[in-house]
Amino acid sequence: MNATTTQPVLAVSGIRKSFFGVEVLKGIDFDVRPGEVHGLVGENGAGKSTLMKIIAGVQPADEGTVAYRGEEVRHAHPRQAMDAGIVTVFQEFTLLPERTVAQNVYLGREPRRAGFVDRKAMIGRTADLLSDLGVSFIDPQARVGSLTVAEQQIVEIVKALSFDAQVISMDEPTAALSDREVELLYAIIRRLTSRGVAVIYVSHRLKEIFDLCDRITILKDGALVSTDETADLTTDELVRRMVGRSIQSYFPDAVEGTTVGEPRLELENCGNAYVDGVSLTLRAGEIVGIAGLQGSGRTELVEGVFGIQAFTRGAMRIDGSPTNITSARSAVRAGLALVSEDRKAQGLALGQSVLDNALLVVRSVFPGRTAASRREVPGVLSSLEISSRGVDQEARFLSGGNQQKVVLAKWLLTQPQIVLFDEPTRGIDVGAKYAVYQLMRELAAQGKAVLMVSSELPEIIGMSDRIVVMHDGELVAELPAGSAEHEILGAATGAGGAR
Amino acid sequence: MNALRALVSPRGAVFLLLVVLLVAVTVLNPSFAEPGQLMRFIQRVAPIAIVAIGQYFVIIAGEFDLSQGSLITAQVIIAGNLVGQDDSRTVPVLLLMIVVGVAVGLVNGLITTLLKVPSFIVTLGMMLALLGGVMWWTGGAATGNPADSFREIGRGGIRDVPFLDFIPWAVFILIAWLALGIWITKLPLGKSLIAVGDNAVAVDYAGARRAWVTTRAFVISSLSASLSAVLLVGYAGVHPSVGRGYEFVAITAVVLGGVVLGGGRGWIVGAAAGAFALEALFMLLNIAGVPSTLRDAVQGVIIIAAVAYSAVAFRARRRRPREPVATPEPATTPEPAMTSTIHTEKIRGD
Amino acid sequence: MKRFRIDSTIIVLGILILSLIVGAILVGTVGRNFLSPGNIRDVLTGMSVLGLVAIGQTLVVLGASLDLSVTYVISLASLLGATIMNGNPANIPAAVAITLLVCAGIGLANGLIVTVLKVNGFIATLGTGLILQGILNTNFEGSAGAVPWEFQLIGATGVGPVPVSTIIMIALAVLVWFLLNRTRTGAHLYAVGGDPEIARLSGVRTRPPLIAAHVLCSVFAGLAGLLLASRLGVGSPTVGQQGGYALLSIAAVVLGGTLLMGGRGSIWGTVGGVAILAVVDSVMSVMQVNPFLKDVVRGVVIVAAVAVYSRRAIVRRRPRFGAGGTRTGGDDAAKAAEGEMAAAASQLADTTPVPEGGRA
Amino acid sequence: TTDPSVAPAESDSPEESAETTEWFDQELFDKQNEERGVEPQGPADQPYLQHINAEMVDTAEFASEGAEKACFANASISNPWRQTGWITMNEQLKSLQADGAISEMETRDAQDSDDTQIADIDYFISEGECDVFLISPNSTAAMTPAVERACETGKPVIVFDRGVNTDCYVSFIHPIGGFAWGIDTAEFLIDNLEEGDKVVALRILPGVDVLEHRWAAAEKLFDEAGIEAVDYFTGADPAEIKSIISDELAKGDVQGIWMDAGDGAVAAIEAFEDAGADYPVMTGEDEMSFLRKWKDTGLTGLAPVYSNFQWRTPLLAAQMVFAGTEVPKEWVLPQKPITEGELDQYLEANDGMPDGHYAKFGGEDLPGYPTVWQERQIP
Ligand SMILES: Nc1ncnc2c1ncn2[C@@H]1O[C@H](COP(=O)(O)OP(=O)(O)OP(=O)(O)O)[C@@H](O)[C@H]1O
Ligand SMILES: Nc1ncnc2c1ncn2[C@@H]1O[C@H](COP(=O)(O)OP(=O)(O)OP(=O)(O)O)[C@@H](O)[C@H]1O
Ligand SMILES: [Mg+2]
Ligand SMILES: [Mg+2]
Repeated sequence: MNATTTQPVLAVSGIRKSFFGVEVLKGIDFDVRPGEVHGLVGENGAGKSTLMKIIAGVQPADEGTVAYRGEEVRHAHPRQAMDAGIVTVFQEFTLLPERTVAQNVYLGREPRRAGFVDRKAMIGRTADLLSDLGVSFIDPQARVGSLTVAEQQIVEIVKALSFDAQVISMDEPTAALSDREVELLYAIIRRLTSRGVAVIYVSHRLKEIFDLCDRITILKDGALVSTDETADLTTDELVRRMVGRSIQSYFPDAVEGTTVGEPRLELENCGNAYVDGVSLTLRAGEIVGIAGLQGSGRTELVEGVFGIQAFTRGAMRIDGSPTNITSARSAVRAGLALVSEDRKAQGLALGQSVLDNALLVVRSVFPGRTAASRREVPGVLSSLEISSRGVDQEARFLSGGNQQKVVLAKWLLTQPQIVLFDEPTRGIDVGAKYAVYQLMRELAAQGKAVLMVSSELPEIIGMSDRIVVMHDGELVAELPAGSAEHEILGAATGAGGAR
Repeated sequence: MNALRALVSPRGAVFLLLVVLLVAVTVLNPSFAEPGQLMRFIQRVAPIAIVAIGQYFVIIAGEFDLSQGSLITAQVIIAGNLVGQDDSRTVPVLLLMIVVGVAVGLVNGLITTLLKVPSFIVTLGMMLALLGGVMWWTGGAATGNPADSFREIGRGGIRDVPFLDFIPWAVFILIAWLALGIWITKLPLGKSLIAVGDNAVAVDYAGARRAWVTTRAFVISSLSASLSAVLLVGYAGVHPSVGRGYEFVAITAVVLGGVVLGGGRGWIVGAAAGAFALEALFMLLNIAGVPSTLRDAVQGVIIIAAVAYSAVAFRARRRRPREPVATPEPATTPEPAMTSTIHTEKIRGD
Repeated sequence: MKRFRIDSTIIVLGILILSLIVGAILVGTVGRNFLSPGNIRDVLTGMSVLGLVAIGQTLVVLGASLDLSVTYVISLASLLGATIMNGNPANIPAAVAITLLVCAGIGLANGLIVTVLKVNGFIATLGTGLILQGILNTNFEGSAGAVPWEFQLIGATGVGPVPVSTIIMIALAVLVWFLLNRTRTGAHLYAVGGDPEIARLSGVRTRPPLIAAHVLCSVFAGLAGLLLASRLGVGSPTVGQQGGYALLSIAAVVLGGTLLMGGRGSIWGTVGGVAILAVVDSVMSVMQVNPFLKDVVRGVVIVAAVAVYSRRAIVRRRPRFGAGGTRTGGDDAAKAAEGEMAAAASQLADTTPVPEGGRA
Repeated sequence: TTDPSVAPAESDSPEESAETTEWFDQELFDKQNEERGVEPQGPADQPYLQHINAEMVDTAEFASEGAEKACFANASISNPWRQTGWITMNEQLKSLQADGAISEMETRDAQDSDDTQIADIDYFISEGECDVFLISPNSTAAMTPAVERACETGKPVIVFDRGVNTDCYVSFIHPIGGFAWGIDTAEFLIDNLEEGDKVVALRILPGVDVLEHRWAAAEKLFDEAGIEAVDYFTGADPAEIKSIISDELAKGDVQGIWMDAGDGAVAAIEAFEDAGADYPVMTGEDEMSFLRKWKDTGLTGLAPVYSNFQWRTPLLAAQMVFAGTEVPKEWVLPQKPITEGELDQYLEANDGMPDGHYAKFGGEDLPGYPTVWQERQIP
């Protein structure tokens, strides 16, 4: 691609931004050219999303300028940026669950005829956009709330595509997508760039960055580290610049002396409205990975175990004795912990302090232990390397990775025996990821049982002692550690073979 | 200096308003500054402050309690009709009032949490049903004021105290109730309530019995209304209009106190201070001789202005750099991190 | 393909039919006919005023706000209308126009306080309500003005047993239905009520729809006030409070299936909610229920009716197993589409870089 | 179709129904002032059958045999005065049913709403099969057209308590009125106070004519006598009353209390006790709570009366109408305040009644006396 020669379509310079007197962007210069995919990487809290929001007109910069097609612009409302042709797929979904797909896609610019919303046109155009992508299983008239997360992510992307954009920013668009859909996204992005659209791409999945991007900009602690042609960077170098040091391995080895012991959790033919016929044994000191496609029911499986959608069939044993888990409360009492998939919706009370969030479970289930746990909080937090301005900081103002660590702290304080991780590293940076992996290893070493759901196959392969594959609500395969990607995928697609 | 800064902060807005109002009252009527008058003022605010404290717990959990006023009326009439002139009934009737208060709170809370009916509607229904029910039972009017021993709680106090002259029991009761309230906010229950108001799903995933947590807030609210009724029986006497509109006064007080409707944010002392500010406002209007017809209008303007001030000030503060005391965000660990395991050094920037 | 979901409007209709049947039986036991013209007129008349207020309230509630000031707007409107008309039919157009303009102004103030000053709708409208009450008390002592006979006809005539006022109310409900479902303002109101931040990120200007909702709510309250003036023949400073319209209209809106948190609801649900309240009231009046007991019944009916569907209203995901599940009930489209998606992906990837069309 | 019963009302000339915002009405003031001094006609022991300056109308056209059905459109029973009256009315009904004069009474209660009451009257007209309409209007002007529609049915219409702006009724029953109340109370306070003394007026709510007339008369007289009077609206809430008096006492001395209804009188007196101030000269109402407190404290007081026994009269009037005997067109009932000298007598007569009961309820000879009132059994 000859992007290098063209003039930038969007250029920001000297952008500064502070929250509560703390500078989170320290004078960023950055530009994108037509037809280019520009990767933006950095640790959690590096300021990527903040930069995107400034470009999108969501938040004003304190200082610095944004130039669009050669002219300085000051977008005070996302609307203005959109009208100009700058469209953003935000890190958080911007869909209304109570509205239909079509209403969401065209929200804010509903097609009109004679002054009234032209519903037929709206539905028709949405259907066209969807079928253009081969996505025939999403009804433009379905309520978004009835779609799965993956389907919602697709709608989110379709919403961005419905614009005639010159610049599309995507803030972790693949966080909720499985490989198949990621490939679709690749194709979409390539078509966009072939039309001369500039794409800004934020992801913690470095493979995607290298697959897709023409240039890569690295942020660290709100400052610009470098902008390079992709060809000039190696993964190791990128990571070194991101975290300020080099990394020997992405996945820590098992802690020495970890032994697999007695079964801690046994499921026998468990099922509810969402999963069925689940038989699974989890042993002390073991990390079991659950792989599967989006919507295969992995989350529902762990939620079943944890009593949120309690199993209505089958038997469950913990440490050999039959246990009936009917609610999250009984699960916690039985020694379970669930690091849930969506930390904002299910994990944190965002307006409360880090301390209060860390104590959330203890207070709810073991109120008598609150005082003792409070004393442990600083230790646990620092062991997780949370970088925040102290325990009184509101959780809302933490970056995604640090929020995830608060969620971990909340569960560690209950001293669980069986820990269920659902997408534990979703949206967190390499450094934080490593800390989470390390934590899992530690837990295993302490004789606890760990169950991990993940959509990232390398993670499944790198961490699991055993791999269980789900498909359409059922366990379809159990594979040994170190199985190859194609084996897992084969089972996950239900085809029984590699793609 | 620091105190001043605290006053103009959004959290302190209510205290600023209170100070301004009390100064205005004192200027217009210097005798208000006498300690005895102040005690009487607190006695007068106590019933409102107590319902506001109860309402606080419901509001931080993201709910409403519109049944407080009717419950007060019902309890006042229960006291009037059942105690009568018989001193010996004081204690049993007090116990009955507690039972009624708990029952109303439980019904409100359980319908809200188990049947998932919005609390606005549940407590609106309770408001209609309670008032209608008690009026139906008594034929609209209580037999009369209860025995003086019962009324002493809200009307009496320690007399001939040096300097202060008179300390109403209501002052002690208010202090005790507020202290109890503050204590509850520090308990797991209080923290859970505020977390429920912030993110109910997260509280569910944390294994809390959310229904029971929220229900207890309604029980606290109903008990507060009942306590307020005990004070009002003494202070004002038995009448079907005692307590009317208290739910709105309480909600207004709580919001004036900086508590956010919808839950998750707010300070109980602010809520109580909101009640003081509101009553000081009424008093100012009385003392300033504002024409009776204009009272409501002045009150409306001040409420909107006060709430708008803290809303706008809060937004402004979010943007403004924090006070210099704030520690800067520590840089992400430069080393050694990656290879080491979990370490336990003390957290920085604490 | 379209997923079936029991619409709350249907449940409201069900409850309404149930209350009609029970009501008719009860009325029958005291030897009266529920469907007699006089009774139908009584029920429909009971619906008209509250219906108008509740239609406006629906808009505000959809936008996740509230309007507690409607009671005072109603009183003010009845007074303004009646005093400006002052018995002279020629003044009717001016009176209606001025009254509705003033109400729109109040709504605008409410809307601005809520959106610009960021005061919660509950407190904001409680405050404006107090201000209006002060204005009413200062400027009006008791009922005032005179409504000419021509204007009284609106409140007193009917097509058969159906009062003109009910027809007007229903016609306006149709208009609001149109507004909500066929205009951008309506769509944006749902969005702002659903989640203002998402609406903003989607490029919606969040203030105008909510301001419009508040303006319309006050205008509808004004219409209710004018209708009351037409029925009373005079304006009255307490006519709004007499009906307890603020809380009752909110109850009717929620009874009609609109979420109090905003973002979901329908105007027909509200009309149904108003009808339920009117039927219950009418039955109790015919039965000569003790007025205190009436309030008890109202309270219980409101809570019970909302309880019928509130548990259902919570968004749930589709089950996979069991009755209606995707595994057992079909909906294999997603699976079938997997191949399609792959095909589309490769097709997209192969597309030669032909710039398609410019910016529209 | 236009409802045939809605015709342009003749009496509906704008000047007449457009009430001015000034409540004081010299003509009415003079009329009521005069009526205060008139010795009422009729049986001395049945004040509810007495009348003042009555102009009788012939009712022969309504004369009929057998028991007839009454339809009662009530404004509300939302305050103790109306509740007491409503109990009395029901007892009166029982006795008339026993006499075979009235077969049944169908009642619709408008719960203080004009709009509801209009609908109630319309319902009675079309569905009620009523032989007589009894109407206690919620408000004067608003109820006028509906009352006229009732008159057009040709059945007798009896209005009581608050009035209407039409005279199509057979009889309009009411005590002398608000101006008389205002004159009685103001004169009493003026007699017992000095010029320059301060009176706090505790009023329930604005905009209700019966109440406004009381204040309009009193305010005028206070003004003329050089008494300083400040007024407050209390909503009858004793807590509010107590706060108001406390603030007034903090500002300076208060020598008199004037009330437009007895509700909350006790709270006002207690506010003086709590502040350690001398009892004021005070006017309340014949509500038992005030009479008892008055007796306990021995303050200088007067209990004006808005004769509660008027709730008996409409049914009795209906009986008379069906019998074809003449009734007063405007039936002005006596309205005599209870003075200090009569206090003990009324306290004794109403021993055992609840605080919200009215001394001059006039039902001593009715079947349920006294339990029904003591237990306040509301149908
Ligand atoms: N609204 C806000 N108020 C206060 N602080 C904020 C706000 N938004 C972001 N921050 C802070 O700004 C910093 C940068 O956050 P940002 O979301 O841009 O990081 P990021 O690079 O996108 O991280 P991640 O990869 O975790 O999404 C963080 O320290 C965060 O705590
Ligand atoms: N029909 C649905 N409506 C709403 N939400 C749904 C629906 N189906 C699934 N979800 C939610 O979407 C998420 C993913 O669903 P599911 O458990 O089926 O997939 P998964 O295999 O766990 O995938 P992942 O966890 O990677 O998203 C879960 O949080 C689930 O609650
Ligand atoms: Mg981010
Ligand atoms: Mg999942």
